[in-house]
Amino acid sequence: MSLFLIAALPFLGAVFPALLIRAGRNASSASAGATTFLALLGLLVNAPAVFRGEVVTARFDWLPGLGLNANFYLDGLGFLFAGMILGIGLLIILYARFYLSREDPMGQFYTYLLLFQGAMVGIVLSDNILLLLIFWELTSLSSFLLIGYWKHLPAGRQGARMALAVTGSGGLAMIAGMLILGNIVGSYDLTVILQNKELIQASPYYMPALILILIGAFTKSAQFPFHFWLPHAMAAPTPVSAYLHSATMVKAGLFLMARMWPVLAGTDAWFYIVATTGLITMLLGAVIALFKDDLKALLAFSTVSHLGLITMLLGFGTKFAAVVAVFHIINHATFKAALFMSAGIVDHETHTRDIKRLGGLRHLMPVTFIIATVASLSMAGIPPLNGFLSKEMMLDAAVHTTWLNSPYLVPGVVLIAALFSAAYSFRYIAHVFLGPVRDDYPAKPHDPGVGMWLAPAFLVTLVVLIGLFSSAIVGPLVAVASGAVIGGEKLPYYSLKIWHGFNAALYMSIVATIGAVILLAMHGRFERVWNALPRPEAKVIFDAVIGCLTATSRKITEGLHNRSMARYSAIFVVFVVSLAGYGYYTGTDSVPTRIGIEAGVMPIIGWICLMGATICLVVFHHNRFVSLVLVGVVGLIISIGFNYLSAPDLALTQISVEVVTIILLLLALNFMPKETPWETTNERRFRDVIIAGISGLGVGGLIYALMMRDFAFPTISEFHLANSYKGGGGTNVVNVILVDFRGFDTFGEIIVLGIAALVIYALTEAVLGTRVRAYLLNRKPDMPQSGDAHPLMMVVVTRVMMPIALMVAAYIFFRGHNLPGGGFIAGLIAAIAFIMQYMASGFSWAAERQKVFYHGIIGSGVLIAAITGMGAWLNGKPFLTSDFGYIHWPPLEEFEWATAMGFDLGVFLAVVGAVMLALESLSRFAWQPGIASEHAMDINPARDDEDTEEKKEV
Amino acid sequence: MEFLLASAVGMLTAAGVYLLLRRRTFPVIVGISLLSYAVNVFLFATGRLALNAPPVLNKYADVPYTDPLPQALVLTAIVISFGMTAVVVMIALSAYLSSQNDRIDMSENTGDDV
Amino acid sequence: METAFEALIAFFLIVSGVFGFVGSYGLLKLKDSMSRLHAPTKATTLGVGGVLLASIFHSIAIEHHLSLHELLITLFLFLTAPVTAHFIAKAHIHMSETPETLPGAEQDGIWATHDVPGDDETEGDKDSNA
Amino acid sequence: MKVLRRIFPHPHLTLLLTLVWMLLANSLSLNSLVFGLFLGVVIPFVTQPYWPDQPKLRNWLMIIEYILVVLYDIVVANIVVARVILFKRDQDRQPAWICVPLELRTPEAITVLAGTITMTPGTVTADLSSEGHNLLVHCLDAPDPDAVRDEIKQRYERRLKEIFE
Amino acid sequence: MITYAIYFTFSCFGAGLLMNLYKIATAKGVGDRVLALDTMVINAIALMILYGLALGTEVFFEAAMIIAMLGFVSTVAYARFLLRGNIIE
Amino acid sequence: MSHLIVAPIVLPAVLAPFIIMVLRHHLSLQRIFSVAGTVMLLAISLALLGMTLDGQVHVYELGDWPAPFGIVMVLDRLSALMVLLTAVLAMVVVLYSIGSGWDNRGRHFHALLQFQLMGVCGAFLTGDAFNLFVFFEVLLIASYGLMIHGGGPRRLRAGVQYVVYNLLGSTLFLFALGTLYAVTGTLNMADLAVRVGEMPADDTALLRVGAVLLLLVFCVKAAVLPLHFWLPTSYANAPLPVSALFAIMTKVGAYSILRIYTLVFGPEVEATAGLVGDWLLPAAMLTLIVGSIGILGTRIINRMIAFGAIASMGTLLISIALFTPIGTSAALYYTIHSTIATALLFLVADQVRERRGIRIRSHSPMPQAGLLAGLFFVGAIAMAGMPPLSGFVGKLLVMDAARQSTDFGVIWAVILISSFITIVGFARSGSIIFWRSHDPDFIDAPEPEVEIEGTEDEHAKEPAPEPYPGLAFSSVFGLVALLVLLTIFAGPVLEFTGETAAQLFDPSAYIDAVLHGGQK
Repeated sequence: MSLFLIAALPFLGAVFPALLIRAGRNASSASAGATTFLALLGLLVNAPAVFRGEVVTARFDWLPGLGLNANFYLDGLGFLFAGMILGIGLLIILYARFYLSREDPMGQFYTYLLLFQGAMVGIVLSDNILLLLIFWELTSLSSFLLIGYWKHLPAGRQGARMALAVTGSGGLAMIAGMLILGNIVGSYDLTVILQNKELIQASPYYMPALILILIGAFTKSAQFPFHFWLPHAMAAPTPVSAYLHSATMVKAGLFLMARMWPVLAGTDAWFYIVATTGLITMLLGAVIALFKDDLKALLAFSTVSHLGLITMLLGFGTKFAAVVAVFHIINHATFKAALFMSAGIVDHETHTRDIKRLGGLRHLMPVTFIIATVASLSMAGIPPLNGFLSKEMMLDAAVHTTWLNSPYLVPGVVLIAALFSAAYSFRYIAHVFLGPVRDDYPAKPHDPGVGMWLAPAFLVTLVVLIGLFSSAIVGPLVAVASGAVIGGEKLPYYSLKIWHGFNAALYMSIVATIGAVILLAMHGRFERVWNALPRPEAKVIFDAVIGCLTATSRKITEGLHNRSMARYSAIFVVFVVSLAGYGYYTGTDSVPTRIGIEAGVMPIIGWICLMGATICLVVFHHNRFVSLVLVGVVGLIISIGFNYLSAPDLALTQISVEVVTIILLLLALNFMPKETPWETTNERRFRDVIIAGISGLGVGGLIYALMMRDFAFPTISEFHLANSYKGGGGTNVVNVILVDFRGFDTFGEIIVLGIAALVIYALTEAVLGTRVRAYLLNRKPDMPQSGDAHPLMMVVVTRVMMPIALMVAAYIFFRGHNLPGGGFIAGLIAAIAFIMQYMASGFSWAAERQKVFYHGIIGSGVLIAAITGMGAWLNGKPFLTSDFGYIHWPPLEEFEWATAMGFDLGVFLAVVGAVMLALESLSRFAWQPGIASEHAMDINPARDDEDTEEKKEV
Repeated sequence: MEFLLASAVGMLTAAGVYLLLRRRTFPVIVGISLLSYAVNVFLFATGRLALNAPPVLNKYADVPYTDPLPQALVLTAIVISFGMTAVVVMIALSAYLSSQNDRIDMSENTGDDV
Repeated sequence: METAFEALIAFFLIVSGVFGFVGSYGLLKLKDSMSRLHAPTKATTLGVGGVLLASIFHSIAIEHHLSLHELLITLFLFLTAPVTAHFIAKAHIHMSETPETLPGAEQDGIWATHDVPGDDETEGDKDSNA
Repeated sequence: MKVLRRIFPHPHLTLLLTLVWMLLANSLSLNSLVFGLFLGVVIPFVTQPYWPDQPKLRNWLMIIEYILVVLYDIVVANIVVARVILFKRDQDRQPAWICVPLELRTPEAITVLAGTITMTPGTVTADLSSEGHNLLVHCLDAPDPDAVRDEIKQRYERRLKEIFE
Repeated sequence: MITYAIYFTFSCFGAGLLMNLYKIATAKGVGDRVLALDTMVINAIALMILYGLALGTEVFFEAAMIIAMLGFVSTVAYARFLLRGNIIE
Repeated sequence: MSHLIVAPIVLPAVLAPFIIMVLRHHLSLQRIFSVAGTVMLLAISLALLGMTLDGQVHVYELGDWPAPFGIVMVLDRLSALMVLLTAVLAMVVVLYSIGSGWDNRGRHFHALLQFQLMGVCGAFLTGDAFNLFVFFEVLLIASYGLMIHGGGPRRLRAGVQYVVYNLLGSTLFLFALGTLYAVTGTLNMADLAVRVGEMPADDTALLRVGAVLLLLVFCVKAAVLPLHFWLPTSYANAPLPVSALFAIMTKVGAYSILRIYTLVFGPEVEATAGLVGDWLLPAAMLTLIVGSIGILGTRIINRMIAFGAIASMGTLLISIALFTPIGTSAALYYTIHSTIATALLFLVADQVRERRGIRIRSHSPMPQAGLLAGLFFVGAIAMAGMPPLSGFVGKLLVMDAARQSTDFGVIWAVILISSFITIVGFARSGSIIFWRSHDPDFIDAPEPEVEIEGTEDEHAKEPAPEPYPGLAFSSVFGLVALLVLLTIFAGPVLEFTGETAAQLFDPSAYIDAVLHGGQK
């Protein structure tokens, strides 16, 4: 079966349990089991090739640009691990079916489990380190889900997060390491990397790569000082623990070290880092395990210890040690999985995992007792079980290792660790199963159904069989796997026999076993000492670190983003000004090339007015109304200035926009406080003045510098001047640019205006739909109001003004193409003509007479502009291509037509509609019942004459 | 003339920035309008200044014209900034009416720092 | 002829200048705000008007074509200036005057600006007069 | 007639607008006349709802006379007021409020009167009485307020009454 | 002759503008400020026509006309605000 | 010259007014037209993408005026890609808004959305600097409307900040354009490129100022530190589908940086040497760090995702700031990914908000918690750059591209450490939101009710109109599917982005097409 399929099967199969859970728990678990079984089958199909020493590969170019390809290969090591993962996975699936209770969402469980399984298989089959990284991180993620499976347990959640944080961050470090590695070799393919030992070890980046990769491996394999996550992951359901911590997740780190062994091992750095870490971990795990009362915690620390052991072996860097490591990996998987399952059974039956509350179970649960005992003894290294075999070999390897010229250190520590290891193994048997039967178990224990003990029983059988017939059963496997580890070189001499004769290892074993028995006998005393010892609690430290990280993050985040607009703006301004200054000073500046225009008296007067008004505006800004009056002054002077400086179109636009803006601001100000309180400190004001001053200087200096220099190149507007009449049919170049050369800008601009009106309308609707409406209805004006809301004079004058203003608008509109003016200004004038009606005669009176909806006007304006533009398509010309010509209707004189007029009409309509919709919406805030009048004028003497006449008639 | 215009632009900018740094929405809006005046004049001035040379083609005489393009750009910019001002005024008003608070900073209640 | 026109134009210009100046000066000099309101009307009428006339004559005499569109500005100013003045006066009355400081409005009793609806006293007046 | 009335709601206005157009166009061409007329018809038609019950103007000669009178008064009053502002000490000035009772009833007529009062320097129409039967006028310098009132009624109101009513 | 007259008128209206500005800056009431702004608008109109006259161009006419037509709208709006608070009701 | 090039702009520009005019009161018709319009946009953008596959640069001269005098639309691989991305995102958001009933909580949602699309597509297609400004404004003003859609005090106040900040940005844009025009006398990007290249060496100061100002404008849009302050508050307070749509807005900034600073002020232009790379890279790294810290340091889901968006912009900009073809290629891949991932998270967050409010705290279990948890998980791992989704691929690409940089160690460290913080942050919030609710001890722990971000939609507490929850979910699943596809087809996608990057770094074809070959 293709390696792709093997790697993909668990992922594909992960869908089924979740779906099939509706068909029942059996169907769900069966689908998971079937998937795993298929994958295992696929693996076994490849077994002959592997045992022949071949390497099965499958390649698929996924991301050749990056060198990330879906390349898989299967060699001995991969086969060993994949077999373990799938095989034990199958057992776990069986076990979990019976372990999980009715309340647990089993579909989810199997889905997660298969995801995890797939990720693990992926790791061990990857032939591309980037692909491996993907699977690596996937195991972190899926284990996060598995550990947190019991969402209601705080321990589960925290354990999951801790596992994710630790292993995930290790994975991140490994990314860097792998990238460096790939960079050294020039390929991310493992097969290539594995052949470049010299290149890698000679590279200056060897150390960083090594450390980063090892961080990944150590975190995953729970090596000191990253070991603390593992016991906390025990909050997961026992099948998860059994799977993750015997055969899979934690072995991933070991796998990686084994995988990279040919290129990374063999240096001093490797030895001292890896072996030492392993040694420490082994000892530490073993000691702590002895004093854990939680069954699973005991097993967890034992796992840590054994992982340390294997790490140490790999760290030795000798071929023999590597073989032992491989062998122990197999053995540990078998007995540890069985042990976890047995612990699960105990927990499941007695409802407790606390060793202090257990004891004497051998009578009540004989099957479990046998399973647990055999597995434990194997763990303790008692012959003839498989644990003994590998332990002996390990001791042998340790004896031949010198650490910093000291030949005794390693064996000594290993001996102590072995002693403790044996002790906790015995404790597992003695304190749980032996001893008197108690009557205070939380539940009534008995052996579970066969479904539950079948899996551990199978494993225990293996434990025994491997112990007895090691060479026959696992010999070839160890051989091919070790061969892969040591990189295809010749295997060292080793023998998988029980009896190696009396040698140092055996003596050490004996010492350890005897010592363990003594230790166990004095357990109570030691325990008291242990409990009295102050020791750093990893979880507390971790929580504190994460808590500190979170708190700091919060402080930074909230401190930085304190939602103070003033500060945001200040940062903005300062940053922009300083970077612009940087840009300026790092460039070279030429001398001014232009001579300025001499300023007459009038410009100076205008300047004084502008400056004065601006300063007043700042000084008086607390009185909002006055600041608006001053805005009016500023706008007026700017408009005159535009006119003075040869920009009549701008002057017209500026002044009409000004009027509308003022009306808008006044409308809004009506509902807002009329004063801005003095609330900033003097320092802050000073700071603001400085910032403002610098930015003003910067902008002023910039424009001065620009104006005093000529364009470096001829400007494109020369073309516009030359072609405005010829090509655009108009003499007002600004207008021709607006409606023709750059009509697309104008198209966007009217859309902006239209959207603005829509937004205002939508917002009005939204706000008036809330309690604001009630507030507004009951709102008392905050200033005294005069009588006579709609004075007669005003009404009459606006009535006369309106047609005239529309006439002017029409005039401005039609002349726009040739003289200053155009649709936009015309639109504003027309809008103001209507606004005058609203202001003079009242909202309701004017609105009543408004027959066309403003939405429609805006929409039609935009559409007319667009359709005019699209009309060009009929001619086969691009959007907005204009055309013009001359019509002669006798007796009239010739006059011009231009499609740009149509466009300008669109502009006109959009502007009228937008301005009116905006102002009308704003005015609606002021609506109150009773203010509407059927008359335009509040006072109209003509009216009461009519009334009296009517009365007379009556 | 150039100096007058440049200093006026600078003054408008400075005033605009100062008001922008106030803490209530209204002065900030006024500040933004001042800034948009400043930028409009700035943009206009990038075509260089010219007196009595409006870019309206004269059929009869060969007269100088000022650069029309910045004027067209400023027109667009004026319109756009008008639309923007209208929207911001409206949002500020609605915000004030909805929360009875016209502070532009939201730091008095960071929400989750309780 | 040309000179006569020029003299005429100059005359109008100077007249408008004087009145324009007086208008703004009055704004400063006059002490009570109601009186100040009178000043701009000068600038509006003879101030602007003079310039407009000058402009019209200028176009006739110097540029030799009839240009009357300046009249439009006059039209607009004559339409709008009273309204502006009216409103500013009303604002003044509203803020600085009370019914007592103004002469009585004969049979109507009260001036419109002070005729705030909802104010009982004025309502009463209104009813008695209706 | 009714149709005609509907199409030309305000014939005076049409005329005025055409004139405005001619002024705007600043040329006496056929084109501008035709176009002005066209707009002069269309715009009143569009704005009709905003100007209900338009007054009827009766006496064209009177209008011209009125305009001339007002223009003359403006010139004279300007000079008077300029002297007041420039040369009269502020404390010597005698500002006064006067109440002008109105015989006019049409809003348009009242507006024209009020406008005239304002545009002739020295007097400003400040307010209307609550029922619209009196005008409140402020005088810049009026040693004799009653004379001012009488002059207003004589010179302007009388003529306006003839024009409008 | 005309040139001098124009200069004279320029300076008159220019001085007028400055006085208006002074008034705006120093006035006590808001009403006076509005009034000063209105006067400023009128002076500006005069200045623009004058300028057009001085240069013999008609380009300034439209701006003056539009200011004459629309200037009052903003003044009325200011005054209405003082009177009623609400300018469209 | 194919009219198709301008279609992504004209289509929404016509559709939106039509909706306003005719369908103002018919929500269901609005929906139909909006969806139909988006489908058409999608089809158009696919066609456009097809047009670019041969590597040609297509130019559309609006108004038939030759560049640089008129405005041109330019279609190259980059713009086609971005338009397609926009269309896809729009499709999802439209469907989601309909499904979740969000479009019914205020007026004119669909019209504003179409306008927004118009602005975004226009910004991607235009070849004229000032036109770019106009489209920026179009998309911004539409975004203002969308951001405050539905109203509510806190949202409105956040809206004020958002608008004000962006108005500042727009003002800056005009300053920048003015400066550039004053120096070079042109606005067309290709023409600018030519002229900048020929700029005399002794007169660069003002040009440099213009270049910096322009860059800062784009940095505002791209939320680069310290110009990112508009983002967290506004994204956190906007309606969440709108926030999802906004995922493309930051990309507009990134796009513009990429476009202008490869075409006009490219890495080899001497006049502006050292202006961009010198500080953009550190700023991008800071952005990444602050973004990821924000993920961990906030207590509100919306805000957390907003910071996620900032962080992803940081990663993206790191890659852009390298200004190498490979970096750009990675950046483009990451752009696609980050847009989808951000949108996905926002939409999931909306579902969560609908059920339990927006605060990261324990709460009684909500309906469909498992499904949502799964979706959140997917989104979170995508955002955090965990495998197997495209985030990881993107991150690897960026890191791989950074190898050539001298500071690769720092870049890697920043990326990895912030990934770590992100993972911790998401794990924390996810476990609190989805898991702790199952803990009997923590259910509905009483907390003082304060006004917080996002909870503002008091109307949301009323029975929200939710006519088609299935539609909402399927659009979310659509995003997930997109992520998966992006991962699976990473090879072809990367090939395309690689070609795109190559095209960008060889601007001569672009300049040629715009200035000389447009008419053909």
